[in-house]
Amino acid sequence: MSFDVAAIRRDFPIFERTVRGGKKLIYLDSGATSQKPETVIEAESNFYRSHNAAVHRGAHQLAEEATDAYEGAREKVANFLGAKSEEIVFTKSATESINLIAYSMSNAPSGSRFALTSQDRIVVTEMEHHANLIPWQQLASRSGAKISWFEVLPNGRLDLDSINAVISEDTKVVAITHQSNVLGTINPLEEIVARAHAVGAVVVLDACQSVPHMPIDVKKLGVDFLVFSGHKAVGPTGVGVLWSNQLEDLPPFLFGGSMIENVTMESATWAPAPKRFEAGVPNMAQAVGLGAALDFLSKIGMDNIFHHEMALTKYFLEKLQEIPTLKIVGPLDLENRGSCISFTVGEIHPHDLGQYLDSQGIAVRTGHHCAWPLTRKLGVPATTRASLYLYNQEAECDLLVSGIVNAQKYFA
Amino acid sequence: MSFDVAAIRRDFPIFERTVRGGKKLIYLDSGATSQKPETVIEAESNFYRSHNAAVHRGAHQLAEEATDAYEGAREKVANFLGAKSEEIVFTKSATESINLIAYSMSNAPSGSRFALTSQDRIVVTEMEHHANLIPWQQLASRSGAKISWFEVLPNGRLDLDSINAVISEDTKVVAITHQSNVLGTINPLEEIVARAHAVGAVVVLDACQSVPHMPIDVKKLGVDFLVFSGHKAVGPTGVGVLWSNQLEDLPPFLFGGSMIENVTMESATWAPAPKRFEAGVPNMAQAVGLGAALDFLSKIGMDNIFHHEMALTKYFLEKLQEIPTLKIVGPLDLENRGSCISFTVGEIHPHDLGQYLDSQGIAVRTGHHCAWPLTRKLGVPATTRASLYLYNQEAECDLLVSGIVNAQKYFA
Amino acid sequence: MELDTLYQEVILDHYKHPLNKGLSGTYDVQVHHINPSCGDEITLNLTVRESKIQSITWDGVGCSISQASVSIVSDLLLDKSLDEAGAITEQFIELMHSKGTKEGDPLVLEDAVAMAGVSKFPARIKCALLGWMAYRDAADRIKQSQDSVDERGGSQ
Amino acid sequence: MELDTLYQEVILDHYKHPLNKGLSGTYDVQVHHINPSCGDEITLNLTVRESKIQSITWDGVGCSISQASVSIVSDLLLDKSLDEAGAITEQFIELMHSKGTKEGDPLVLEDAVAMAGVSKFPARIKCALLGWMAYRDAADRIKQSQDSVDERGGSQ
Ligand SMILES: Cc1ncc(COP(=O)(O)O)c(C=O)c1O
Ligand SMILES: Cc1ncc(COP(=O)(O)O)c(C=O)c1O
Repeated sequence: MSFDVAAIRRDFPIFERTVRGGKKLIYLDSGATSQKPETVIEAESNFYRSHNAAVHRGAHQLAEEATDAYEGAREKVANFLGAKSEEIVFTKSATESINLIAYSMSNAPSGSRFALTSQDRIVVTEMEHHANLIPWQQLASRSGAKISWFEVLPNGRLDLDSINAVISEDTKVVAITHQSNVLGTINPLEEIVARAHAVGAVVVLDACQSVPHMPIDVKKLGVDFLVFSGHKAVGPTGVGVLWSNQLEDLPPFLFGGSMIENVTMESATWAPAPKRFEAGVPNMAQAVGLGAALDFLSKIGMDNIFHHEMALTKYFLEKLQEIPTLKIVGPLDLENRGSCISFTVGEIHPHDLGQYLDSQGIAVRTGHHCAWPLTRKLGVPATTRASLYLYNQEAECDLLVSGIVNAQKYFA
Repeated sequence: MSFDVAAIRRDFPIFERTVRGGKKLIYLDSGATSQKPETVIEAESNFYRSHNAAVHRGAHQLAEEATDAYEGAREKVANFLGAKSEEIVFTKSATESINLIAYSMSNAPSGSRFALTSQDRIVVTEMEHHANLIPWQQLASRSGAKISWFEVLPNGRLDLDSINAVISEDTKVVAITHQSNVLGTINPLEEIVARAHAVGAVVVLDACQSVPHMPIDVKKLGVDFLVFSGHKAVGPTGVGVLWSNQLEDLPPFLFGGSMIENVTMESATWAPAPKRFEAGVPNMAQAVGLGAALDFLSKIGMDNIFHHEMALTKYFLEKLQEIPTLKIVGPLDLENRGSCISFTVGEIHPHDLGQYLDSQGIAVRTGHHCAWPLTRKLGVPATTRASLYLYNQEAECDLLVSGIVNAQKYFA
Repeated sequence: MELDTLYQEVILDHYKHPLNKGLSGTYDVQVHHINPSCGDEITLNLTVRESKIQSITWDGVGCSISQASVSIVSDLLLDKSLDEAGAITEQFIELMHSKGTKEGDPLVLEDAVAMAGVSKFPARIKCALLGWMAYRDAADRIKQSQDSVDERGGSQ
Repeated sequence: MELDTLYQEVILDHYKHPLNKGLSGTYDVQVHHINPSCGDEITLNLTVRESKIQSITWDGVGCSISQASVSIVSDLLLDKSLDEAGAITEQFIELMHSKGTKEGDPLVLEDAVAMAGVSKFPARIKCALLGWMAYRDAADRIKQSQDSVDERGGSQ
């Protein structure tokens, strides 16, 4: 197979360092944030070193170059998603992207298809990250709309039996994650999108854990909005994406420079999308870095990355389950399942387990993973999560397993 | 004098490049965005190369280092402003900072001192950047509050004679720029803050054009909120600051991970400030870069930078006014005046002038500078702006002057 | 000098001696367009007789590129049918987005080919398009009102 | 091994054999505290007699550090006056923020000095403080209710 993990790892400078007194870094926390290849770091640096100027605002050469670099990055994101450039908005993060949608809906004039009232309903799921839950709770409380949700079954899948009851006729928004950052569950969009559209609701897809890990074509997904964060896709921090093919109908969110058509002391009118949603001097270097990140991923191939992760996930699931008292929290089958692997180990608290693993150079995440309602539903105080990416390899699983076994001895 | 411009310029890699076929870069557009010293570029790169992990979220060593770096940057910002760490919120830009305040006020429960009603008034000035105007127009339209403003006199100063009428008893917010990004005017805060506080209003200071250019101590200013952008202060793009010593009373703006205290499917409660205002994985590398930027500026000394710019401004104002038909738009005296220098030149349209200067390697900005109501008030369609910073020097003024003279010939 | 590819003689001529500047007292449609990135504004009057453009007059403030561009529009499209004028407009827009790779057909675009160099200066494309966008908007409005006349006619 | 500076014997002992775990049926004040970054929760009952702490009982789930810490609190503060307990609490908080530069006074903090190593693991300081913060909150509430009794007394 052409997937050369060793070569890929050499592109990531962080793997040259060691942790905790000379230990090799075993990074199993890409679900929180991914590491960055040198080309991404250089793309950002190079923007500052050679092309830095405010985009869209100057007639001078640097401003032209900066604008080309920034708009070029928008085109890369669009191509990566199978979308058009004007459907791409740069935000600071997926969190901002979702808040943007929810606030812009609040800004929609009554009568607009995006304006919610107390007659309307917003549907989420029990496995949402706080970022795709609280903005909707707040929109509900601003608008008077009701909030409902799909429950999560013990096997880590959504309970879709009740789909026609949950997505009721009064539903205006269905906000759902593509892949759970705790369970690894990949949700069946086709059925949900069909039902949502049948009742005239828009679907907002939290693709934070899918865009970095699998080929995505927004046209095929059929959703109305999609968001992801650059930093989880080997890109810089401080940049996120909002995609929609319905931006023209949505009022703006942040107000300021470059998003206007006309301004007087008392009122203002707006530029067309996507500019309407990008007030102020944007996160130019970070957008450019994200463009380089998507180039990096595309060169390796999203299909290849997906298959690599699937093979790894299979290996991790099998090996981890050989540990007595270790319980996987999430689907055990590989069908519609990504590489976020959460588990509990007997009576050891995840914080203690994570700390022990850290002392061995193994970076995992512990806690509720910003999906507290899900953790509660699962009936555990917290879980330990190993989340994988293109640079992980089987040997790291073996170290994780022996780390867990040794932790059991340590805390016995 | 110890201020060594040549040495400072060597710290900025962009000055090694040329523009428009080998011409030396004369960068007079720092009011739009500043150039970046190598230490800032390296600080961001170094974060990615060696310490990258999600802050506040992991028990592993990288997460600890990332948290230290990020919180260390917060401390640097606090020290730079004479503030406390917990008074500093990282945003993506000044634009976001101002929108944060305006939206958070909308989120305040009725009865809160931050909740506006149709009985209340918001005061701005005619010289505001769109970023410190439109968010308040929108808050006014959401809350029913009225909007009033200080007028700008022909000499480029605020008309403060009417201060007691403009800041009336019903005023809740006074949003004002510290230094105009068009006129260079530095506004007299003492009088405005005193009147605002006398009627119980909070003062929001747009310090985008002051924090990078002069020593600032928030305690001495006496304002309630202050915002600025990193990218105008030799820092990275994608990071801004909100300072306030009253964050505890303000509800959150963006909702998501890491800003919560408790979350259920139906509602959530909030962490204390500043975390309450930083939802999601933050712009870590950019915050760290901003910390390095403020270190860089502090090492040179904000007093020294201010004096350097003042001397330069004096030189520019004098030399420019030797050009017949050139009219400075803004104060001609140096008292309370910064280094944003806007002007018109006879009948030449600023766009054409800017284009000609660009062909000579000189980067200025032309247009309304995101202060369209001000441009209209001044009775000009647009202006040309030279905005200076620590790396500019007198020789660049001479080139600007001869560029303008040659442009006059070109378009004659 | 690269600047001269932007500021062709023809452009500076139109700028210094603009054609059809000054608004006619009568018109079929009047539109007001604005360039939000720099504040340039123009008002344009369009009069059509028997599906042919009878007059385009305009007024406004702006840079040499935008002023020359409106001047050219107001002259070039005269006596053309709305369909012909629409096709010319599309050719011009295409030229502007060519990033310097096209020269433009002088038989169709006449003086407007002098604008070809603008396509290499992305920040100025909007200036060059200001007059054309105003014309297109005005023509669309005339077509809409005709359509609604036709429809009303048809439904009787 | 650095890990052992965090997980001292004393801590693991308290974790495995927690003191005063299980909520008393009666109490003066009950508080519920939560660590939002990891989801750990404890409930703590405080009973005070004649300005001395008569009992601290608790229940909850959490990591070894947080569990050991509550166990230590519930034992160490027993029979202390609220003022003494407050002073000990402040010393402990100071120790936690010392980044490994302090050892803690064993005469005052007793078993709690075993927590000194936690101060080198910033992500765990909140775990070590969970029990102390719950105690401080409970004590504050008792003091407030006393103050309001005193005030009412004084105003008569
Ligand atoms: C006075 C002033 N306020 C606000 C802003 C907005 O800053 P940013 O675009 O970085 O958010 C700017 C700069 O564009 C400015 O000069
Ligand atoms: C599923 C999911 N949604 C949303 C987010 C929020 O992303 P960010 O913190 O980058 O805004 C995350 C990551 O934390 C996530 O995993």
